[in-house]
Amino acid sequence: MSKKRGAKKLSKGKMMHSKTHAKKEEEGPKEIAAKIRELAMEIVKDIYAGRNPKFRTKQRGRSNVLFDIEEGIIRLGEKSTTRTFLNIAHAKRFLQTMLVMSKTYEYLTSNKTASIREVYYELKHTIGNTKENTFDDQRESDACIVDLEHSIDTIREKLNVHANPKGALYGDITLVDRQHHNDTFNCLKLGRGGWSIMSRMEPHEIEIKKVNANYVLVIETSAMYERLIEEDFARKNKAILIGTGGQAARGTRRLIHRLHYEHKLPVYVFTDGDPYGWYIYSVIKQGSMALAAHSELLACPEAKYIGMTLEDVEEYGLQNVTEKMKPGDIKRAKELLSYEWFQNKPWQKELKKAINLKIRIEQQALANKSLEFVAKEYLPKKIKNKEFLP
Amino acid sequence: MSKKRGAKKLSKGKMMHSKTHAKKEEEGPKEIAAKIRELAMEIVKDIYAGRNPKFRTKQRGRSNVLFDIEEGIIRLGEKSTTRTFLNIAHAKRFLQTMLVMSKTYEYLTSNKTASIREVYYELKHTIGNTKENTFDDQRESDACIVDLEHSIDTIREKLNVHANPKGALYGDITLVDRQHHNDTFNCLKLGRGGWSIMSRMEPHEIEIKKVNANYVLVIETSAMYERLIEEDFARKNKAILIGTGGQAARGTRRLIHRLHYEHKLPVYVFTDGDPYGWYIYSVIKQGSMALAAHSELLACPEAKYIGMTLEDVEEYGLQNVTEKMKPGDIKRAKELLSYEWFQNKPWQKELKKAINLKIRIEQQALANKSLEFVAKEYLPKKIKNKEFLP
Amino acid sequence: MEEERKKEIVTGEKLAKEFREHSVAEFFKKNRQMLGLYGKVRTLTTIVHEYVTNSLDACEEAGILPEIEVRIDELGPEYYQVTVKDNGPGLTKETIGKALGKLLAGTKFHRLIQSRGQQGIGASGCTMLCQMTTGKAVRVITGTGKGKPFACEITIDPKRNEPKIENFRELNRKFRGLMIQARFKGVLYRESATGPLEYLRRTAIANPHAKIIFRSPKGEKIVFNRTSAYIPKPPKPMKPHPAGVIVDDIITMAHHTKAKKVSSFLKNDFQRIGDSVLEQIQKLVSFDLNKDPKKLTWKEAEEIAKAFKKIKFLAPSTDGLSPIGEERIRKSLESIVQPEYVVTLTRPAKVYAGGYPFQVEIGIAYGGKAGITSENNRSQEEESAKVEIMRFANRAPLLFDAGNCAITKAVHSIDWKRYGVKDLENTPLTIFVNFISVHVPYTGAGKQAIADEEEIMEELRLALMACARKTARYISAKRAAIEKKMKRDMFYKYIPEIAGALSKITKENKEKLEKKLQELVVAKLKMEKANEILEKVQATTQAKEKSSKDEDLGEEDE
Amino acid sequence: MEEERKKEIVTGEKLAKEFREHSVAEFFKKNRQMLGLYGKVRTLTTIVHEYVTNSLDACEEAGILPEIEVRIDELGPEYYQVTVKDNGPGLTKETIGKALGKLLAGTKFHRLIQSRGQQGIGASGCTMLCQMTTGKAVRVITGTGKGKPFACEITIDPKRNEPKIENFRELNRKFRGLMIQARFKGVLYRESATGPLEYLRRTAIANPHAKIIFRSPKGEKIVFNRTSAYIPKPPKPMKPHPAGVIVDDIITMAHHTKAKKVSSFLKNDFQRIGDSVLEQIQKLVSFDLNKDPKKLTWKEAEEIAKAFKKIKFLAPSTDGLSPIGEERIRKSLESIVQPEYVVTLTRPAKVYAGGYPFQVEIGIAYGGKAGITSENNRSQEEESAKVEIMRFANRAPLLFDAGNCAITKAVHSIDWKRYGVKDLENTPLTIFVNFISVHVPYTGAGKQAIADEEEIMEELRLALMACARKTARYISAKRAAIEKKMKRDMFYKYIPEIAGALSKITKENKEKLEKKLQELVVAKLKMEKANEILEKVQATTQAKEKSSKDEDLGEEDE
Repeated sequence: MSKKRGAKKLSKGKMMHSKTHAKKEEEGPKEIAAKIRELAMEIVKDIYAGRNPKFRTKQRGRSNVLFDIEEGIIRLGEKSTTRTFLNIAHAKRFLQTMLVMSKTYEYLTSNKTASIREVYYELKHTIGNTKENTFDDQRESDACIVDLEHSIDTIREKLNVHANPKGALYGDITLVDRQHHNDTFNCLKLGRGGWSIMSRMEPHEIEIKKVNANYVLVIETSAMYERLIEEDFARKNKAILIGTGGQAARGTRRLIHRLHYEHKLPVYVFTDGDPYGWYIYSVIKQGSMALAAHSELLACPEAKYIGMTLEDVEEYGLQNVTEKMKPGDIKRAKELLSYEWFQNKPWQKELKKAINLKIRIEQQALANKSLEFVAKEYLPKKIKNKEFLP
Repeated sequence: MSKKRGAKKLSKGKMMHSKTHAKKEEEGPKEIAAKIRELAMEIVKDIYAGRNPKFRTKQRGRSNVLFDIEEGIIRLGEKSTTRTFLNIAHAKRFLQTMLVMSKTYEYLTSNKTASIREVYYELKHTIGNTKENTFDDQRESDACIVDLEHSIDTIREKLNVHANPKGALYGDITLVDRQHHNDTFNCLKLGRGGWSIMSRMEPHEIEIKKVNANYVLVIETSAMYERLIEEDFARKNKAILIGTGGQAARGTRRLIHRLHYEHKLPVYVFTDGDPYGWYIYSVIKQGSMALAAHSELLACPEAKYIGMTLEDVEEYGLQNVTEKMKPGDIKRAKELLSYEWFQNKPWQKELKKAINLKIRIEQQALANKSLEFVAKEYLPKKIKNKEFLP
Repeated sequence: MEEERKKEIVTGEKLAKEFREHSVAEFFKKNRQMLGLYGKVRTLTTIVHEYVTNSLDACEEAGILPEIEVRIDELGPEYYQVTVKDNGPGLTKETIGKALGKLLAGTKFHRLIQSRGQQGIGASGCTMLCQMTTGKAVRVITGTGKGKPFACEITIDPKRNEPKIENFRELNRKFRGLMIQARFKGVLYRESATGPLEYLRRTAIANPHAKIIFRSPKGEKIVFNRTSAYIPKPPKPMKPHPAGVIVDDIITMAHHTKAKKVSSFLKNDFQRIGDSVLEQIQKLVSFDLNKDPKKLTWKEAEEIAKAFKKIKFLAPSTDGLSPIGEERIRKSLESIVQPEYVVTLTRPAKVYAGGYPFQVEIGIAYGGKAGITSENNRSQEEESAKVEIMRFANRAPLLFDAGNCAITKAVHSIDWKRYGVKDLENTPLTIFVNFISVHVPYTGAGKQAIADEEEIMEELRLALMACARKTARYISAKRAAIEKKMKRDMFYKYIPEIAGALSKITKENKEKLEKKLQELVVAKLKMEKANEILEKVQATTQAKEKSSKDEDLGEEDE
Repeated sequence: MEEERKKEIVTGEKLAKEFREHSVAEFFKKNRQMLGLYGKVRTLTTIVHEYVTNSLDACEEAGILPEIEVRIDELGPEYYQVTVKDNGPGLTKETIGKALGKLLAGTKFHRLIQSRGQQGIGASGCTMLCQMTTGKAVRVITGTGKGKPFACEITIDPKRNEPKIENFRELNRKFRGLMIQARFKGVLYRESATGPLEYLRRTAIANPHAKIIFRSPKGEKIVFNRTSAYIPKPPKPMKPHPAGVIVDDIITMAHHTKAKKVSSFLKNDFQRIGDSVLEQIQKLVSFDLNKDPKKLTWKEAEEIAKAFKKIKFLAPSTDGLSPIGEERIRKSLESIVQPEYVVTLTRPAKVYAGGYPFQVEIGIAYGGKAGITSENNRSQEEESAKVEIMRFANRAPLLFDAGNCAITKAVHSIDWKRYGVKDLENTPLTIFVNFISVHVPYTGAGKQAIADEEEIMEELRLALMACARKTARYISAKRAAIEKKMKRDMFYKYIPEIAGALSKITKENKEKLEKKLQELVVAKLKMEKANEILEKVQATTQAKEKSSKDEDLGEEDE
């Protein structure tokens, strides 16, 4: 997507972030159930009127993804697509979406939640007198869930459906699980393990009761997350630590988003200095193309990148603990170079440097200086001097 | 390895479990550091005496792994191997092991810990005036860590070295992190997320202060772990829930082991009904071949298998939510069939059934009955009636 | 290090005494592989080929509807007797020896004429093989229809390349035709894709006017009946076409012509040269065309050849070519291959490099028993039908050296996917290709592969593509019909599920919703009926492509 | 559907009139590809081949050290003149026509004798190609050393396969030898792996007694000097060996023998048959060996053939075979290929199916300029040297049809890894194989590939493996020497790190530890010196294998 084209699209399809954001955040199970019922009624009306029954959802190809320069997030455009029953290519998908609609309606009205894998298994069965299954692969039901999210303009967590949890939280933050005995706990008091982040982090479920911190530090690798706890980094620096364990799961992204917007905490992202790490950062900050529709609830456009950078390699003499980039890494880095949200001087410089030197640097490489170096010097110095990439 | 051969080997190489176990558990950083120094002194003596310097470690091939029928765990046999400096094939490895020895000695004497990746980065550098690195790949330093574990007969956690953390804990259990502000927390009070299990779960670090439960339920998938918390299973059944998120990490296995031995809690393992799930169970119960040397501290031979089984498929009519086994699955199942620790009637029956029907069944497939079925009927009934596989 | 040795100079004079000529028979006896007579299975097939093509050629020239009986008997391990009997014109006392007992003697070699055999070495080569491997003579009975038929035994004297006829006796019964019986050792009968049975099956397909009866060593009798009573025109000898003739040809012909002037030589001895062409030639050469052709120099002949290159001639006469014909190929394929659908094509004649006209005939048979597995003894699973490429040169099957052959190369050079054939190798197709020419450019004396001359390749490709287009239309129409039925079934099948789901949410009556949805499907399919089936299929395919394109981004975190 | 047509029955009598014999020259004129005369580059190489092999054969028979000049001039686009001059015995007036103007005439075809040429069609085929493509005659100058040399021009009358000699004139100078000059169109000179230069290079390697001078169309002069003054023994005609002779051969020989009894026929006309063998044969056959051989029946000959199969004969006489010799192959490869290491082997003679003795010679050149890239015009990067397989039949290079050839197949059938060659294709090896026999079993008249008869394959493999073993020893000794140096460097390199680590733990003095460790290394390597290098390398390899086997279980949870 070229810069020009994206900008042009935006002027048409733009939505006011603050307003829609607030409305979307507010919607609870009842509102969502009502929306599903409304959609089902329209389909029934089509059938009674002898029209080919249909529902609308959004196109999800690259051509319908745009970068909202003003808000700094990736959005799904307004291009929509219609799925009808009387179309050989759509009929099965139509059937499957009806089943998913009916099932999520049931969850919402009976206050149950399910993982997307459970949705698949709940709905899988043989159709009538045939040998055909309603679903043969979880990817099919996943796709229907996405259709439904777009049709009624919400996120799956609000359909009481969620993906697998991943990620851990540590720091002086008190959470209340409003759906679970009102459990109240402080995440600084959990030893060195920390709290295991849930797959759904919606406000009506998990309340962020109190935060005593200056910023949120998001860490790519679990080992670095542990290292920083080990060094008592959170206490000494009044930081909230979030370990993503690779690409951040939806629940973790939702938590970062909420910490930033509800508690005005700056978010610093600390990843390996390689295309995968930069991509993790970009997803946390701007959202992803695949979930472009939900960036408003998941992205955190004001997040900053703290490291690793290739400047670190020079500054701290880490040359002999860099790794060679594989051809695939270089290809990926070149792709990132052309992304709209990396169109700024510091990132262009960083990416080009990586492509020229063909090297990458991992977080753990800092151990080459000493184990405590990262906690005692590297991070504090960077945060103090505001040495960030945008 | 045939049953006969294993049994024969054992009579020679057997160690008393309880004694060595207790001794091993007791050893702290000081004892381990002393052992390393002892080993280094022997090598220095060799050098001064003009002998080819050497150290002994254990052979780790399949031929040196045996199943201890009496204790019900996999063990490493007594076959050892000697690594010397003046051998073209060993010299580099010898050098690397010296570096790892020196580094872990430093950790132990200065009370630091590190992940195995950090060890790699701490030690990686260019040798003298050459272009050769001390290590080119983390696998090289990992192998040296294993050599050292065997040379001084301990586990890496006691060398203050650990792998990545994985796994979550939920239930009425109070832990104290003795190395970290003596944080004390109860894992039933952490909302639906639970506590994120650490990579090192040694007694001198994490104390299990109090447990109020009837048994430990180990769960393969994170989604099922969440489902059971969602249904408040732990409270209603006085259970400790441990989600392994696939193959159990060393820290998680160490915790299961300790809950069983320190608090006499029965351990029930709940995995997908497929070769990968059965293998996860087998590693928790008997230990793994790769870590055969550490089974005494990691395995839990009295663990029982609760599900999924192919009997469940029949009993609950789950036929149309089974999946076909791939050729690789079938091959793996056939391998399991020949393992010594599956040489009992119920497991032979189960494995043969799977191989004949060529099907597998996932935990989430129980959602096909209803979402709460697993928590309200399936597990309570099985535990009440003691419907386990050995 | 070098040894010393007494040298005895052998003079040129001494060597002269050693010089000796040897016969072509000796040559081929030492080099039987050049005649295709190698490999145990291949040798037996080649023997059958030599005899059967001779019979077909003879019948054709004589205007007789051929009936040929081939019998193979197993006499011992790797020891067989081959008997071929035809109802052709027969041979006379004078010719029988040359036909079967002398190499490089025949009726065809010196003429530009379409025939299956060509070089006059096939049948005599079999005689040689017979005597080389068994010491036996070839036994013959023949009659021309006039006078008494006779029997005799023939061998070759390889040193002289001359026939030896023994046991000659006249017979007191009526017989017109030729029966040859010969024995061979070191050969093997197999019912494989390169065995005699497959050879005869293909011969029958390309010669629908021939009745062929085969008795296998197993005692089975297989009859390929004729599907046409039309006897192909006897091919006529042709004059060479000027396009592509080389200097040497012109010189050779000029020295043998009966014409007195170069101008009349050109007009009489070449095709497509009339007065206006002659005028053009005269303008392009430096000498007078009234010259005596016997005195034509190389340089002058070179000028003529150059002139030929510059002038645009009419396409060569096809008088010498005898195609099978589209309708007859169709009938033959329908009868013998039994496919679901057949398309055939006979292209107009073209010329390749040597000034030789040629013509290409194609038949594509699809479905039914087409492809390999139909007639052959392999497993009958529908799914495993494979493409079968049947190559013919002047109606004679080519079973070997497929990889080297222009026909195979042309078939594989075509982008079959464009014609609805996704995986050529595994499609129930029989592709029949008959290449006919007055001079087939074989790649070797084994006569099993056609050289991939540029003009031949182009012609083959054009013909194949024309047939493939028609086949593609049939295949997609068939697919469309199947899909229509599938569509209705599918829509109906899904209705209860959809009605159930909607009813759960909206509390509307499930049965009512089902009934309404069924009405919708019926209305939809009626409307479609009005449109062309083919269009629908294409639209569906496009819709599928589009919708799948829409969703090509996966979610990265699940 | 069938058209009706008036039938004109052509009778057998009528066909008889059409029967015509044609000459072998006409046959090959139409089928020049059978002589290898096709492909623009290949044709030119084949021409050089035909003339040069004739020259070498003639010199050898006459006991002359050959000096051969080959000159190729470019006369126009795809138009070249080839001139070959030798110092051989020359030809006489009587023989010159048959040698160059009549196919299937020659000194060699009828004898069992090792020679490069064989079938008497090569040089005459070139004459035919010359006149076909240019209309020109072949020009010749020759002298036998006695009397006056003469010049003439030769063409072939293809209809009669007879030479036409023109412009005959005697010359008033001294000349012994033969000079042939001929022109060809439609050919192309390339300095590729199949071009004339590479052909001559290989000829020089296999004929170390020959001096070969080549003048290329570019005007370059390349001289391959002789590395041996030893003139190979003139090959003698051989009697056939009984092993593998077929019935037909016995019958043919019996009818042409001068012997009066079968017993004396067997003793005189075959090798290795003496009185005791005759006695054994008599016991195995049902007739009296005193019989007149002219009256021998097929059945009786069959009995003799069967008897031959049962009797164990001495290996065939190698009198007719003239190997190059191990020492001469070595010198030749060293001079022309310039490798680092050469091993050569001449195996004893063996027999293959037809009772023909044959012999295999191998040379393996390793390193240096061996392999492709050394002499050829490719890039000189050391890393990219590729294996070069040089095939020869009776010392004549075989450049084409490598894939079909027994030599190539044998080379690729060997598990080179066992001989320390990890990737044969990319190793700087030149593999020289000379196959010599009184009758080379070519797969075609192009004479470019040797048939893979079982006995030949086995012999080739044995010879190759024997040479490969020696080469392997050289390669591993070389590797061992390199490794020894590497070892010392490596040990020294690691010492400071090890000393540092141990010092940190034990607080011992680092410098002292380093010094002690260095002493250890020196002592260790001194001890090793005493042992055989090769043993060490093997031990190391085993140790490596063992240690890696030890650790093949990964950890499953990291």
